[in-house]
Amino acid sequence: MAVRVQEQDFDLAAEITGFGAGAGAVVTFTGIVRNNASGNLCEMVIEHYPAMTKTALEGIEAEARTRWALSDCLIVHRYGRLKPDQQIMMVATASAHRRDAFEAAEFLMDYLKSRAPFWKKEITAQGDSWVDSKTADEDALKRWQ
Amino acid sequence: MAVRVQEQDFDLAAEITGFGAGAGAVVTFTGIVRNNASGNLCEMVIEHYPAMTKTALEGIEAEARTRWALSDCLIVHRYGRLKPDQQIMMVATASAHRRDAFEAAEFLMDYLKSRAPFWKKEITAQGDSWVDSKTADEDALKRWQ
Amino acid sequence: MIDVLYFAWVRERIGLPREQIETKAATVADLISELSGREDRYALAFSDLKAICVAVDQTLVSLDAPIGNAREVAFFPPMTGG
Amino acid sequence: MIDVLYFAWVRERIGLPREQIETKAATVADLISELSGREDRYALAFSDLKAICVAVDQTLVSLDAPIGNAREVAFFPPMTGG
Repeated sequence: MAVRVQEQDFDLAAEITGFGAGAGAVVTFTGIVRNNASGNLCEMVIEHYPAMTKTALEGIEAEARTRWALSDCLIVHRYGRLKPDQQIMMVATASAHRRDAFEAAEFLMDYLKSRAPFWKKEITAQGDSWVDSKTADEDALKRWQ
Repeated sequence: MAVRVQEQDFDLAAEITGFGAGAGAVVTFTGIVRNNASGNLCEMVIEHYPAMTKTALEGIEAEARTRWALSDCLIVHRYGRLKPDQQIMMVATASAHRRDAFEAAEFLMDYLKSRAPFWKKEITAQGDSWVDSKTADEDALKRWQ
Repeated sequence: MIDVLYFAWVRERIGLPREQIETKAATVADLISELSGREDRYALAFSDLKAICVAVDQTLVSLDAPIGNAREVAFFPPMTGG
Repeated sequence: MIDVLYFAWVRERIGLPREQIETKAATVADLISELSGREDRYALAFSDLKAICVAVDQTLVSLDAPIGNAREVAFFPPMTGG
């Protein structure tokens, strides 16, 4: 079980080597910087609230562990300046059963999207803009309530 | 897009290097041989129907691609003799949106479990037994119908 | 002549992985009846039809499916992949 | 004295990431009113309260939450992690 917030990149393969030993099912999710609709994204800047971030992620992870039988769980989230196609974050879940591993990973992602103190800003040659939160992301949380 | 059926092991990291370039969301599922309830599993033998397997997997993958907007999709399934903690199979999905990637991966797994021609046999010092299909696995398909 | 294939415990009960059969069976169910009438090992393998799946020319079908000009019929228990 | 922190466009509109404030505000909403009365940049940052989230001592709370003996109040737009 681990939560990490870091500026540097991560290696999915290294992260899940030995992950969830003895589990039958391992699910991973990797979030990657996509270009914007105009295709002119130079950078994505991710700001966070250092004093709160790790605690918030640990709280989300702890909640997932009370809901599903997980033999392992990992959240890694980056901050700082990222280019298109670079990795932003990952979660991994391990369980005896595939449904638990899938649901827990989706739960973690849904909460990370709108309950962990990160903010994304898109930098383009035409200017900067903060990424708006999506109604769909807020709606996604209702599934777990 | 690819489907592979093979006896040798696979390397998740290598499989998803460059996978779904340009996508925002990548989900992977890895199935691993678990020990049985008695803890005496020596080997898991996976039999398959070579003339049908690849076609069946390609059909399941094609169906997933009609239902979700996937920029990439991969299924790797092993056959032969496996030890506890060895990898059995994996799927990976890439999409612009996390929900599509998650749902498609769950769909692939649900269909692989009971519509792809693989059969598992547990070998123990006390004897061999074919793994029974689970009602829960058949029920899981109803979600997609 | 069609190829008839058996997998997993169906193969073990019948005692062979495949055989060529000369049959006039119109449907899969007819073919099962014909095989079951041959020898006990077939009757045993097909004793619980709820536990039998079938593919005609590598496509899953129901037990009442026609065989037509199929070249290959395969019998096996419910699949347990993944 | 409490530390007041601002993030993302709230930080940009107010023009600083954090400051120390002497306040008698009982609730977060009181603190927002007090800040908004100071200068236009605060009033602008807090002009749409539906777009403002708040954490008191690193815990998300609603705008009517009491401040009590909190040491840190943070204002920011809806989060966009993941």
